[in-house]
Amino acid sequence: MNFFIEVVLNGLMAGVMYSLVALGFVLIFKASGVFNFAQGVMALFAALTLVGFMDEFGMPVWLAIAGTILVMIALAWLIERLMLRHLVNQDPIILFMATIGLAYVLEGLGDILWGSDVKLLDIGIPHGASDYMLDTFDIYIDKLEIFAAVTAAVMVAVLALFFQKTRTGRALRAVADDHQAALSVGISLRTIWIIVWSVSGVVALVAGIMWGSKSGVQFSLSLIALKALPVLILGGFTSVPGAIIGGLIIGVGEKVAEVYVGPMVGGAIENWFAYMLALAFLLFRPQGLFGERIIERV
Amino acid sequence: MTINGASSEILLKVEDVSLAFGGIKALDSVSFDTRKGEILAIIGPNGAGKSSMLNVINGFYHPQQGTITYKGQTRKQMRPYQAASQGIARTFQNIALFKGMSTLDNIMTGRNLKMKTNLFWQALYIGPARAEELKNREAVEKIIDFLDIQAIRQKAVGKLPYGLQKRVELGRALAAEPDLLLLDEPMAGMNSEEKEDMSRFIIDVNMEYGTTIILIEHDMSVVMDISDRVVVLDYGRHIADGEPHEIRANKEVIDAYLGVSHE
Amino acid sequence: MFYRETGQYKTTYSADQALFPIAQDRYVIYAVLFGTFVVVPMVANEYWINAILLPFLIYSLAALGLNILTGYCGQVSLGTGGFMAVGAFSVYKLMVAFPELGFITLVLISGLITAAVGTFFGLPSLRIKGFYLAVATLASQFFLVWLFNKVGWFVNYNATGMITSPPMTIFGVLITGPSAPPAAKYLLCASIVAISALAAKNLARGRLGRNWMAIRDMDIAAELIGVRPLRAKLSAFAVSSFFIGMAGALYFAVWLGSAEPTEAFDINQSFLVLFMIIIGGLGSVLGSFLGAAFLVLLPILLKNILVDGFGTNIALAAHIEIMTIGVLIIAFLIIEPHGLARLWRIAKEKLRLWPFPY
Amino acid sequence: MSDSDKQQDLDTFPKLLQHNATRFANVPSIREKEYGIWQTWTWAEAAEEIKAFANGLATHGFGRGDKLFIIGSNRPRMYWAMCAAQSLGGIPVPTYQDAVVEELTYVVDHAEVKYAIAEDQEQVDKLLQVNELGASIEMIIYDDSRGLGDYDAEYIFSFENIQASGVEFCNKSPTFFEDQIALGSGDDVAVLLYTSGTTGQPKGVILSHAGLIFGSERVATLESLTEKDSVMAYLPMAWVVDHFLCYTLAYCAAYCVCCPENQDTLLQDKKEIGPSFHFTSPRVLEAQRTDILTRMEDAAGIKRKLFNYFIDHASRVGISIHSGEKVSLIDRLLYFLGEIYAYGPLRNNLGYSKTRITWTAGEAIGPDMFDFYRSIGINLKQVYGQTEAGPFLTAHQSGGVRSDTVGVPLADVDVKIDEHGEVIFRSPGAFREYYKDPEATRKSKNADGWILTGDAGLFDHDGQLKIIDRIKDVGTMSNGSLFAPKFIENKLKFFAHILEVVTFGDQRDRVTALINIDLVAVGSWAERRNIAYASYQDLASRPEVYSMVQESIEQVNIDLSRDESLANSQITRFVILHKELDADDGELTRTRKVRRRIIHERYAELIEALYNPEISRIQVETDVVFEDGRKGIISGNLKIRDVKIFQTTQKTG
Repeated sequence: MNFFIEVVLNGLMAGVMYSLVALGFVLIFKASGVFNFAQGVMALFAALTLVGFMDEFGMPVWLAIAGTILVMIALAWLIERLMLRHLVNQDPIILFMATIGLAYVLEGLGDILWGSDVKLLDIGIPHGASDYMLDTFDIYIDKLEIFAAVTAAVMVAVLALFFQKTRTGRALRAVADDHQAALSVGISLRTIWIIVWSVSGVVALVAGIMWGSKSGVQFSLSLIALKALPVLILGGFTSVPGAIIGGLIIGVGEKVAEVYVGPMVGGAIENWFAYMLALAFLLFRPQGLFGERIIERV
Repeated sequence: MTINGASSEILLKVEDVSLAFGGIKALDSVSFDTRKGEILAIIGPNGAGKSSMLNVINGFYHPQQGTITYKGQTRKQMRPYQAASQGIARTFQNIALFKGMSTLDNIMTGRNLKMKTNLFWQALYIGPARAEELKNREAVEKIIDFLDIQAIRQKAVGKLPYGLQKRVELGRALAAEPDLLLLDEPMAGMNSEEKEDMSRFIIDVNMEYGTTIILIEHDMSVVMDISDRVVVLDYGRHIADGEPHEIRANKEVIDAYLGVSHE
Repeated sequence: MFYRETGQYKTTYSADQALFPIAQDRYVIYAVLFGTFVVVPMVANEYWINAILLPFLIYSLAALGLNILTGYCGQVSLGTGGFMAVGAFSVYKLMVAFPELGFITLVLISGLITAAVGTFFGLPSLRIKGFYLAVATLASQFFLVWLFNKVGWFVNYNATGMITSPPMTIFGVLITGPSAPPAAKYLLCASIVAISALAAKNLARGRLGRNWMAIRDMDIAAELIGVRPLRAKLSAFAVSSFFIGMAGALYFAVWLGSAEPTEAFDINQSFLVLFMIIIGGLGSVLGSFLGAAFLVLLPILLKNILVDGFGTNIALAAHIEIMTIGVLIIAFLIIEPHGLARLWRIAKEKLRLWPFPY
Repeated sequence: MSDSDKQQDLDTFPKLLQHNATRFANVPSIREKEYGIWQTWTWAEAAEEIKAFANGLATHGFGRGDKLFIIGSNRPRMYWAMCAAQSLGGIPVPTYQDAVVEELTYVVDHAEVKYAIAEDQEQVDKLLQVNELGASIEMIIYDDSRGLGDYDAEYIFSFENIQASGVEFCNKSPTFFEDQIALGSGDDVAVLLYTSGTTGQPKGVILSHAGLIFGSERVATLESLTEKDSVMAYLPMAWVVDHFLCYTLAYCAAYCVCCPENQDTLLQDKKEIGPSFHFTSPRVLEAQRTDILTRMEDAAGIKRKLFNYFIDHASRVGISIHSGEKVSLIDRLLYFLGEIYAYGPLRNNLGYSKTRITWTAGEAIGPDMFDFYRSIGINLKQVYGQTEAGPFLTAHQSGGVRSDTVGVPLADVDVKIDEHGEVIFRSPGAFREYYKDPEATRKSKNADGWILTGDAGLFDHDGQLKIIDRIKDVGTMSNGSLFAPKFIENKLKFFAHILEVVTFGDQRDRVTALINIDLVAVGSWAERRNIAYASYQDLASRPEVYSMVQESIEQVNIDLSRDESLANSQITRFVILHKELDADDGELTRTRKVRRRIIHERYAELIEALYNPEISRIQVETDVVFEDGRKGIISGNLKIRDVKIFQTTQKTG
C-alpha cells in the first residue's frame, strides 16, 4: 500500500512538472490562439541560459536568474517583432508551424551559444529523500519534487492574482475572450503578445530549473513539451486549472501504469500512455476537462 | 402549373416542436404544415427562432419536444446528412460556401449524393468514375445556366461579390435536386436589383422543378410577392400563419412585427 | 507569356475536365516525364540518386499522403513517422514471409496495412478537431514506435532491434540491398511516385476530393449537403496512410536498406513531412513535390556551404543547419504562407495574362 | 458539278444548306458555348434541325411570303430559323434584341409580321406587349423556356415543340421540305433588314438570295475563306454585317459560326475559339486599346516600361515589317523580341492569335488606331459598305492596306464619285427596294440605277476609295473652308480617355466640341491619382479632367494646324457633357453612331453657349431614359473651356 501511495505521490510530483510546461502553452494559446510548440524548447533554452550565466560568467544564482528572465523577455519581444507581427490573421496552423520553426531556431541557438553537452544545474534546491516523509510515513519522496510542487503552487497563485487583480491581467483576459473588443478598448495586441510570451518565458524558466535540477540540462529537456501535450488535450487548451489538474492526472496515471501495466507489455509505456489516456478521455468529452462546450451555429 | 402550384398534399408537418439552449427557449411548441410545391415564408423579428426552425428541419438541432413528419415519415432525430439524402437542401444566412473551391466544384459537391463510384475507380478516373463525373458535370452546367453564372464558373468563390456567392450557394443546394429547399435569408444584404433577380430564381425553381421552398426573409415586400403562405414566429412562438394578404391584415402580427419599424 | 491559349476550346466535358486542360501544361508534363524516366537515369550518378533523388521521391510520396489528409481534408496529423514505420515493418515482415509475391505487390500490401492502421487512428477525428486532433495523432506516433521497439516479432527477434531488407528483384534486376544498381532503385521509386501522384490528382478532382475539401472548408455545410463527415475523414486517413505506408516501405527497403524504429521513424520525421507540405503548399499535389525537393536539398546545400565551403566543424554546422531551417521556415510562412505551389500558381496566372497585370 | 451548274442550282441559301450538308456533312457548321462546352453541329446535323423546324412551321401555316420576326442574341436556333423560313419561301426579319417595345411595334406593323421567334422570356414579354399595343403576331416561338412555364397564351410555342410537330409532319410528307426548297429561286427575297438609320423611322431593306450570294462569293474568294475557317457570332443579328458574316457568307464558304455563351463571357469565348476571320467595329477597337493601356498602367514599372518600349518600336517598324519592306536587322531583332514579350501575348489575350483576317467597318477608324493594331501583327483591313449594298462595296486587298482608305471595289461592283462628291455604286448584290416605301427607294436610286450612299468620298491616285464623312455632315465654315467633323472627332477619339466627341462648325466661324470622357479609362486614371469621384457626372466636371482633355485637344490642334486646309478646323472651345451619349436617349444609333441632328436639337442651348464667349458656365437639363425604361432628367452645371489654337505651319501635305 505504501508503495502505491509512493507511486501516486511520485506521479503527482511529475504531474506538477508537466503542469508547469502546460501552463506556458495555455497562457499563449488563451491570449493569442497560438499553439506554441516551442514551449518545451523555451524551457530548455531558459535552463541553458541560466547554466551558462552561472558557469561561463560565474554569476551568483539570483543574478543569473534575473538575467535569464531578462533574456526571456527580450526573446518574447524578438518573437513578436520578427515573427508574430508578420503572421497576424494567418490560419492557426500557419502560426503553429511557425512555432515549430521557432523551436528549431531556439534549439540551434541554445546549442551554439552554450554547447550541446549535458550540464548540471544546481541553484541550491534541496535534493535527496525527504527524511520527514521517510520517517513519518515510510514514503520515499525527493525534496526537489516537494520544492517543485510548492513552486508550482506559488506560480499558479501568482498568475491567478495577476489575471484577476492587475489591469494588464484583465486586458489579457479580454483579449482571450474577444480580440476585437480588446482592441476597441485600446489595448495593443502587440503589447499583449509580448507580455504573454514573456510570462510564459518565465514559466518556461521555472520549468527548466525544476527539470534541469532533477535530470540535468540537455536536449531531452525539450521533449517534456511532448509530455505536456496530452495534459493540454485533457485539461483543455484554454484552461489554467485544466493544465494543473490535467498535469496531475497524467502524472499519476502514467506512473501507475508504468509500474503496474508496463512490465506486462515490455515497459517504457510512459511515452504514449499519457496520449492514450487523454485520447480515450476526449472521446467522451471532446472539449477536454475544462474547455468550453462549443455550440456550433449555422 | 400556376404560381399557386401547391397541391393539398402535406410534405412537411412540424408538430409541437420545442428547442432550448441552456435556459433559453429558441422554439416553443411550434406547429405548422408545408404543402407540396408551395413557397412558405417564415418571418419574425430577430431572435424569433427562424433559423433554429430550419436547423431543426434539417437535423442540425434536435428538438427536445415535438415531431417532424416529412414525406409521411415521423422522426425525432436525424443527422443532417440523412436529411440531405431524403431530399432536404438548404442555404445559409451567412454564406457557407467552400471557400477554397471554384464555383463549379462547389456546385459539383452538391451532387455528392447522386454519385456512387468507389475510391478505386475514382483514383483511376476511368470507367464508371469518369462517366459519373461527366454526367454530373452536365447536370451542374444546367444549374449554372439556370442561375446565369457562366462567367464565374471557374472562379474561386471566396473572391466573388456577395450577391453572386448567394447565387452559387443556391446552385449548390439545387444540385442535390431537393424536394424541399430551405433558404435562410437568401436576399440579406442585397440591393434591390439583386433581390429582384433572386426572387425570380426562387420562383423559377419552384415552378420549373416543382421544389417546395421554405424561406426566411426580412424584406416584407419580397415575402408578400413570392410566397404562397407565411408563418410568423415571435420569441420562439408561432403566432400566425396564412396567405400573405391574411398576414398583412393580422393584428397580432402587426403588433409583434410589422408595426415595428426595424428597417 | 508562353501560355498561348487562344484556340484551345473544348467540345466535350471529358476534354474540359482533363487533368491538364491547357496544352502548354501538357507539354511541360511530357517534358518532366521524359526527364524523369529517360534523361535522369542516363546522367545521374550514384551519389545523386542515393543522396538526393531517392529521398526526394520517397518524401514526395509521404508528403503527397499527408497533403491529402491535411491539405485537402484539413485534418492536421503529426503521426506521419509512425505510419511510415507501419509501412516499413509491414514490408519487412512480408518480404521475409512472402518473397514470392514480388516487391511491388508487397509494397502495395504494406500500403493497405498502413491504410487500415491509419483509419483506426483516424477514428477520433469524428469527435475532436483542430489542434486537439493534431495532438491526438501524436499518440499514434509514440505508440507505434514503441510497439515496433518492444515487440520482438516485428524485428524477427533480432537482438539489435534492427530490420534489414532482404534482396528482392523485379524483372530479374536487384532493387533492394546495397548492391542493387542505383538507377533501378530510382526508376522503381519514380514509377511508384508518378502513379501515386496521378491517383492523388484523380482523387482530388473527383467526388472524394471535393468532399474532403468541403469538410475542410466548412464542415457543417458539407454535412448538410449530404457529405458524411466520418466517412470523408476516414477515407482521407486511409488514402493518406496508404501513400505514407508505401513511402515508409520504400524508405526502409529501397533507400536505407536497414532501419531501427526509434531513429528512423521518430517524431522529427512527422515534422519534416509536415514542413514539406506547408512549404510546398497545402492542398496541392505539385506542392508536395516542391516541398520535398526544398527540404531534401536545403540541408545538403547548407552542409556543402558550411562544412565544405567554410570548413565549419560538423557539430556546429549541424546546429547552424537546424537554426537555418527554423529561420527559413518562419520566413517562408511570413512571405508566402500558402507555399511554393501558390507562388507557382501566381507565376502561371501572370504568364497566362501576360502582358496584363490582371 | 461544274461551276455553271453550281451557279444555277445553288441560288438560294436553303439550297446551299443542302449542298453543304452533303459536301461537308461532318464539318462543323455552328458552335455554341452552352453548358460550359462548345456544343457543335455539323452541316448535316444543322440541316436536320432546320428541316424539322421548317416542317413544324409549315404545320402552323407558315408559307411563302410570310415573315418570321427574329429577336434575340446570336444563337444557333436563331440562325436556323432564318434558313427554315427561307426554305418555305418566307422572309426572316431579324431585329435588334435591345430594341424597346415602340421600336418593335413599328417594325412588326410595317412588315406585317405574323410569326416570331424570340430568344427568351424577356423577348417574349416584349412581343406580348407589342401585341397589346395592337399588333397581331399570331405565333411566338421561344428558344429558352426558362420562366415561360406559366405563360398560358395559346400562341406561344417552344422551339422543340415546333420541331416535334415538324418531325411528325415529315413522316407524312417526307419530301415536303425538299420540294419547298426547290421552289425557291435566286430572285426571291432573302431577308428584310431594317436599318436603324441616323434619321427618321427605320427603313426595311429588301435583299435577294442572288444578291447576297453574289456579295458573299466575292468576299469568300477575296479572303480565300473555306470550311476550315471560323467566325464569332456576336454582332446584333439585325445588322447586315452579322447577317452577312454569320449567315450568308457562312453558307457560301461553309465555315463555322461560333456563338458565345453570353455577353459577359464574350471575350473569354472569343479567346477560346480564336476565330480565323473576325469582324470588329472601330468603337470596339478603341475601347480595347483603351483597356490595354489602362490595364498596362497598373503593371509593375519595368514590365510597363518594356511594354511601352516595344509598342513604340512596333509603331515605328511594325507595319513595314508586316508589309515586307526593308527594315534593318537590329529593328527586326527588336521586333522579334517584342513579339515574344508583348505582341504575341497581347494577340493571344485579345483572342487574335489564330485570326488570319480582321475586318473593320461601320465607321471611319482613326489612322493611328488602325496602325496600332496592324503594327502588333493583327491583320486589320477596312471594308466599306452599307445595308443597301448587300453589304460590302470595297475592301482592302492584301498588300494594299492603308489606314486612310477603305480599299478598292470588289469584283463586278461599280463604285464612282458623282458630281456632288458623293460615293455612288452599282452592284448585282444591291438591294431591290425599301419595303413598302417607293418614295425612299426612288430617292436613293438615280435614273441610271446608281445607288447613293450618302457618303462623301474620293478615289486616291491608286484607285483606293477614301471616305471623308456623311455627305450631309460635311459642312463649310463661314470663311468657306471645309469642315469634316468626323475627321476631327476620330483624331480626338484616339485618346484613351475620350469616348465620344461631337464637333460643330458648319456655317460657323470657329469649331467647338462636346466631349464624353471614357469612364473606365478616366476612372482608373483618377484612382491612381487619388481623385475621389461619385459618378460619371462628378468625374466629368473635375478640373483635372478638363485639363487633361484640353491637353489632348491642343495636341489635335497642333496636328490640324499642319494642314492648311484643316487649320481652320482647330477646336477653340469645348465642354465635357454631364452624361454619356446614349442610344436609349436617341443620341446614338443602335450601332452607336452619333445622331447629329438630334444632338443639335437637344443641346441647342449648350451649343449656342459654346459660341458665346461671354458664357463660361451653363446649367443644362436633359431628359433621359434609364435602363429599366423609366424616364428622368439629368441636370448639370457645365464649364466651358477655351483651347489654344496654333498658327499654320508652312509645311503642307
